[in-house]
Amino acid sequence: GTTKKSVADDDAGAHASHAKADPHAPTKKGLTVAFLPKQVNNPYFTVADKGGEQALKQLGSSYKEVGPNSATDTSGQVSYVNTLTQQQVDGIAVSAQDPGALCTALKQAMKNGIKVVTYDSDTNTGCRDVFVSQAGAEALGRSQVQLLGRQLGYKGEIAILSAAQTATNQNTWIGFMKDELKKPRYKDMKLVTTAYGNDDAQQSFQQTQGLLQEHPRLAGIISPTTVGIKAAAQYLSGSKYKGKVRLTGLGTPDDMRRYVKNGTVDAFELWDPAKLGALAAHASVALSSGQITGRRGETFEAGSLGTFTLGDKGVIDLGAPTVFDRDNIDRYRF
Amino acid sequence: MTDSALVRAVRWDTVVGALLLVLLLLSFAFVDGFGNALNLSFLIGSTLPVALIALPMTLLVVSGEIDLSVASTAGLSGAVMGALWNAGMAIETIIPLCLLLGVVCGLVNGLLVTRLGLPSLAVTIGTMAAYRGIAQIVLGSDAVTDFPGRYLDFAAGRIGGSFVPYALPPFLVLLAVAVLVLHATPFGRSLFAIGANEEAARFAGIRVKRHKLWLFTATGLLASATGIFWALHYASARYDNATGLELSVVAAVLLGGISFDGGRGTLGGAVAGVFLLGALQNVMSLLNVSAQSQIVVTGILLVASVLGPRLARRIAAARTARAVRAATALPHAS
Amino acid sequence: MTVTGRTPAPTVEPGTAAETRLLDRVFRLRELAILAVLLVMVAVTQADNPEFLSAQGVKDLLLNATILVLVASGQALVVITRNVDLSVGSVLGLTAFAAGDFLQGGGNALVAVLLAVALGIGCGLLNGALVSLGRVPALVVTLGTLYIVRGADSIWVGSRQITASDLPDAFTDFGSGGLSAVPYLALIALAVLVATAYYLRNFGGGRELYALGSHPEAARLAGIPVRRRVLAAYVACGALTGLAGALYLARFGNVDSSTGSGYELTVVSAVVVGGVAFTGGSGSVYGAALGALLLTTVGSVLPALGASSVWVLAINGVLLVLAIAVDRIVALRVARALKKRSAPHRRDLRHD
Amino acid sequence: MPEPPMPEPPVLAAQGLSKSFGAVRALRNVSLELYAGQAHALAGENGAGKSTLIKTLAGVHRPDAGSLSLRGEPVVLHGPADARDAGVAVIHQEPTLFPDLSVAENIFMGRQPRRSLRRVDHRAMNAAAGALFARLAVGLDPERPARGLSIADQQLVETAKALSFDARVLIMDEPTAALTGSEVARLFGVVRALRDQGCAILFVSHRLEEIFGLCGHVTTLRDGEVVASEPVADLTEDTLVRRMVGRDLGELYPRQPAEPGEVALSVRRLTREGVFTDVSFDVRGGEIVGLAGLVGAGRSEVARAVFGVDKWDAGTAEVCGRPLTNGSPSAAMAAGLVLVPEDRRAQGLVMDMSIERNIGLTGLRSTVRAGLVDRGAERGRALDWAVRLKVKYARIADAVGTLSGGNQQKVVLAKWLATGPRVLIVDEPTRGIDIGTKAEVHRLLSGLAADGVAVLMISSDLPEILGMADRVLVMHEGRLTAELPRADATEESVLAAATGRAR
Ligand SMILES: Nc1ncnc2c1ncn2[C@@H]1O[C@H](COP(=O)(O)OP(=O)(O)OP(=O)(O)O)[C@@H](O)[C@H]1O
Ligand SMILES: Nc1ncnc2c1ncn2[C@@H]1O[C@H](COP(=O)(O)OP(=O)(O)OP(=O)(O)O)[C@@H](O)[C@H]1O
Ligand SMILES: [Mg+2]
Ligand SMILES: [Mg+2]
Repeated sequence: GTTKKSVADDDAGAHASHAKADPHAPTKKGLTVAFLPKQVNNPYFTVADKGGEQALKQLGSSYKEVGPNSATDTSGQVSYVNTLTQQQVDGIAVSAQDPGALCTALKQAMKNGIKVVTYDSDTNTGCRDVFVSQAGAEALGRSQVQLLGRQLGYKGEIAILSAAQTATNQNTWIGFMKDELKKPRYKDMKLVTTAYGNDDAQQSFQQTQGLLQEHPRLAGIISPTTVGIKAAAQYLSGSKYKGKVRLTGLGTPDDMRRYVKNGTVDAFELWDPAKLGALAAHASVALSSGQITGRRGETFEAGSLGTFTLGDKGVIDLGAPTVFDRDNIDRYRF
Repeated sequence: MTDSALVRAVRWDTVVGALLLVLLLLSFAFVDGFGNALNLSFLIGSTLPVALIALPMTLLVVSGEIDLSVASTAGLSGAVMGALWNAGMAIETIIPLCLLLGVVCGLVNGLLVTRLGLPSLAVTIGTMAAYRGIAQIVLGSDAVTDFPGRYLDFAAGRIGGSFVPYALPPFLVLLAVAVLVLHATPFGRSLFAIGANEEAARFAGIRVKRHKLWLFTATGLLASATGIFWALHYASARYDNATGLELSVVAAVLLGGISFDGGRGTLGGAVAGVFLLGALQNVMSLLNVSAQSQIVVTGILLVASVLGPRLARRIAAARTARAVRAATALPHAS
Repeated sequence: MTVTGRTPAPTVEPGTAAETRLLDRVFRLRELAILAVLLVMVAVTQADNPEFLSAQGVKDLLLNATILVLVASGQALVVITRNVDLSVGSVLGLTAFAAGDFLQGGGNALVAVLLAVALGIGCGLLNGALVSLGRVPALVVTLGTLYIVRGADSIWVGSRQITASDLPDAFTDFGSGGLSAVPYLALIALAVLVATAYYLRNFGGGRELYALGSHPEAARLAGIPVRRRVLAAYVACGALTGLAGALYLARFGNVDSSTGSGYELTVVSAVVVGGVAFTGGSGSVYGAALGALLLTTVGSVLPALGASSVWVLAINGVLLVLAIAVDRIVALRVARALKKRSAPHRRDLRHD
Repeated sequence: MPEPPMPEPPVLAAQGLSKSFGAVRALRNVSLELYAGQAHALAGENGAGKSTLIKTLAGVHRPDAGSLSLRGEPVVLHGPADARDAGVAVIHQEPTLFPDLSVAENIFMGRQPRRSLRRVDHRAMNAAAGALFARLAVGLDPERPARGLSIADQQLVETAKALSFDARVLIMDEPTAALTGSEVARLFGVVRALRDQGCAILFVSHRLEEIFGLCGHVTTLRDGEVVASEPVADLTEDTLVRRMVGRDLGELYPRQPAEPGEVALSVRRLTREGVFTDVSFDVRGGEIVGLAGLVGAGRSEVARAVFGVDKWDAGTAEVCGRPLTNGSPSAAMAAGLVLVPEDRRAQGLVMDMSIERNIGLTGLRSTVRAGLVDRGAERGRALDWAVRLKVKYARIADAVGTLSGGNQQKVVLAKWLATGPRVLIVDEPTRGIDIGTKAEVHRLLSGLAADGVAVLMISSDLPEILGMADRVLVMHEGRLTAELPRADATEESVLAAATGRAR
């Protein structure tokens, strides 16, 4: 059979034959943009979607949020895409649980004139117009390693505690982390294993325990997921490893405040999810207004966020993540 | 005589059928976007996996057993299908192999239950984890999406512009076969006896173990067929495909009036239950009912499904008792 | 017709007392088999990884088991009556959040625990009332309440979450602290477990739970207040789940609207592995607790052995199947050996 | 209405009870009075309403009309517990034990002896149960679980339970149906003692000699109505039968002589460890062989093993020269051997299934057309046999569980007779069947034998064995102890072998 990659490229090629973008087209009002997160009731997505809501309000369009109750209910997410297609919304901003599973439904939606923006977690390239990336995947992956390296003095065994084994964004970041670790500066740092906590507090907890038992000389853990880092921090803070094993990764300031203050965690990072949502909203409206079509080099205005340029394969980068530590954490609430 | 007609009329499977009908009629009339062909095909397509597994599951439950590993079997055959496809095997060879794998999974369950006499609930909770785990080992974090278009179209497409997915007619054939098997063959008769009183069935010369083994095998086969359908329908083969499907199947089958004590229920009821839940979810999404509220509604429906007939029966019984009392009171009034 | 034959020897023959003791041992062996599997597993792991049974390691093992032990004991009570409570996962999530919400608002820790227990009792009452008054299949009803409680919880909680920083330090410290390697939480669980087991064995109410699970119709004829007992079992299960919810909060510190979802399957596995039959009337809470310990230990053993996360799930499942199969084979073997030994007496041992 | 033999009010009285199940009127305006120190019999055909009356007295059923009174005071029973608290102990027709609990716990459930803090005193409980069994002369271990007890043993546990109440009223619904003479004698001894201590007894049996042996007064029901209530002394067996059946009966054991043919069932050195040992016998076509023994002698176990529901450990069994597969009932049935089991509720019937389907279960292969069940043929087969055995039912599609005990037993017989077997093993075939139908069943068995069927009849009813069998095999503690030709089979010789005195 053929390989997955070549098909994805075919799709991208087909996609490139759209109408031309007009950066000066007027911004349409009265649109309906639906946000479809991986999971409703997930605090991270709630903040992101709230950002989208505010942006849409300022743009004079309306917002709605639908989504499955569980982050692994892929068929539920597909059903929601279908429902939104039925309801003829103007744009869908979706964080895909699965890069492939949503494709058929999203293409169906695009065929019906709906603009599709992915945010936070992408689908295959051909199944959406643009992807709003929470910071360049490369920057995110490398910066977490850099962060931990600094805390460890570039020495010792480290491990990664990820979410699901299938999470696209996690895997991309981990790829860049491994690449970063190849640099000579990290020759004394060794990645011993990658564990998966499935974004479940209890499982992440047990995986952390296991990591520490199996690798008694473990010096640091990177957990590029908000659930994972929180569970790991809670375990460390109640164990003898507190303050001895360094932990960093992606977390929200509200979750991590206690652990930063009690010395379990020195520093971690994250983008501002509200901005991510807002940018997705702007991108969606820009698509509907014809200001962009998803091709490399197109630019659009995103209100107070500034001007953004589309990169390769229709990817829009939010910018560098913020590093939180004891000094600045109290300035952030989310 | 009238009371039994009444009691027969309030048999739960007929009630579920009627409810489904009412729901469909009301939705056609009052819910925007429900009645068009696209939505109906979505609805049927997303309900088919549950319906497909519900067929053998109903037979299994009637005979007093249960198989909770179905979703994992589906996931496993999807994963193996993906892995083999990646390895370059022809899809025409892969599909029979995957079906064979399903048969093996079912056989393992069946042998553990019949040869060792273990409770099927316990066994299949175990194999549920085992099969899913094997799927994870086989496919890891890959998501295979590039299956041949012909097959994808079959699983996701519909006949012409109508609402009928290509996969519906084959399902209807299977349904007819299952109905005949359960309700009109000696085999089906035996299942009811086994479920209601296994010992009496043995004394009547029914080969209890062999029957059960057949059922587990058939369940495995159809579960893997579902897994293949799922992977093609969503154009994504991942190890965690169809996670949680077993609970949907169990809920739908229960809603259809199949007693988990064994020995009672009809396939019509089970299938009506499946489509009632499917249609209800579709309608509620179209009406912008949140995922959380949908869950509550599902729960209430389940509780009502058992309380309802009971109340009806009690009322009917009270009424006939009163009638009889009135009849007997007169001649003995002296 | 009145025929008088020579009457057979009355009362208990001398051989039976010893036979009975053996029989008793076999019944207890169900639990012994699990214990053996558990010990072997721990020993192997310890040999491979000396860190496993360090003070921290033991503490972690016990802590991991605590919450499952509590919920599984509650579930065992219900299963013994030939019912089931699938809503435990939802109730756990709800009570944990409620306790956290209360503590977050500056409430007293003890009151928070009581609140969680009370809420659990409320849910137990709901389940018990539906099952016992409506006399409807527990599986359906509690699957329904699983959805209802989870849905209501999600609506109430929304995207809020409780994090450890919202909780009083004393509370979370209690959750991870202990007397050397024995965590406080494990002590609580142990106390509850022993009390429950003693009640089941030695009090009329407890025996009646077994009776009505063994044969509901006979229980009715024997004048056992079936509804009240079933209700009580559900309430106890709810209370234990509520307690577990509070302890979950203390232990993990992080609770949101999806806490505990899918937990029911783990609980049911623990109960089944522990030898509590779903047909009611047999098994013990000790068995359920051992089952819980086994499951959580498997969960800790694999990472400690360095098994890749990819393998964990599969090995977990295979171990589970093996555990029940071995348990069963041992029971059958012993039964057969016993039968042969007691050949001169007719009494047969058949428990399945 | 009976005139009270004593001035004091009846201990338990029912006035004008009526009870209907759907369209079936099980009781119509029934009145009954039980006096202290009196044993009262309740007679009637299968389905006459005896058990329904007893369940109403026991608080299991709520009557549609009528009332109950205790020592002259009107009472309303809200459940079995109320009746128990009022001093009414009941042995129901179908034993209902807790299979997972010990025998002692079964007896004392709900009223265990207590220690401090209201804890159950297990030791005292076992001792008390042991004492009860001693009174009944039963060698049961109080600590063994009730699962696996034979029907007779179950019945005895129920009896011990009822005795443990020290009740003022003892109601017994066919307590002797599965017992052999010696157990019955022992039981009657205990019951007589209770009666003489002032306990009121209500007793149901289809064995007339038991009614005449124990009771002083008899009430006869027919179709839910009281047809007579009179002192036993005024009656002969024939008049009582006429009261119940409404006509005279023919000969009770109509054995038609038949020429024994080839050996149809041959069992050699069959052993199941711990249960029976070294059992060998032949049954010829056209022959009825009785298998006698005390309760627990292992007769049913032999039958179960031959049929294949249990595996045997050693030996062989052949049907018409073809060896049977160990542990395969379906193979046995294919070879033409069927077993009519003794426990109709656990082994014979699927209670929630209709009469028609129950009978149909044994004939699924013969009523098939093009792979599908031929419903017409199935119904025809069921109706045919239901009528031949005089099953009393409202509709053939009714659940079997709604039938009276005796009628259920007839369905069990119908179910296996309908297969047209070559070898028929019947285990307690007439347990709970009324005297009229019993004669019918005997005639039927006799007729089958005349047609060349080999019949092995296990029965605890010794007169039945003696009256029907061409040859009598006797078992004692898992071994065959005697084989008596018809001429030598007497009560004495059979009992001697059954109690191990022979040899
Ligand atoms: N639960 C029930 N539902 C419907 N009908 C019933 C039920 N119980 C009894 N009947 C009917 O009531 C009638 C009387 O039954 P009952 O059991 O009292 O007879 P019986 O005199 O005890 O007979 P037997 O000697 O066979 O035990 C029968 O026709 C029976 O079918
Ligand atoms: N299914 C069973 N499992 C275990 N033990 C059993 C089972 N059935 C019977 N037994 C025991 O085996 C012994 C032999 O019982 P069996 O029923 O064969 O005796 P029987 O001679 O037929 O007497 P009866 O039929 O009059 O009770 C009894 O002690 C009985 O308790
Ligand atoms: Mg009766
Ligand atoms: Mg017997």
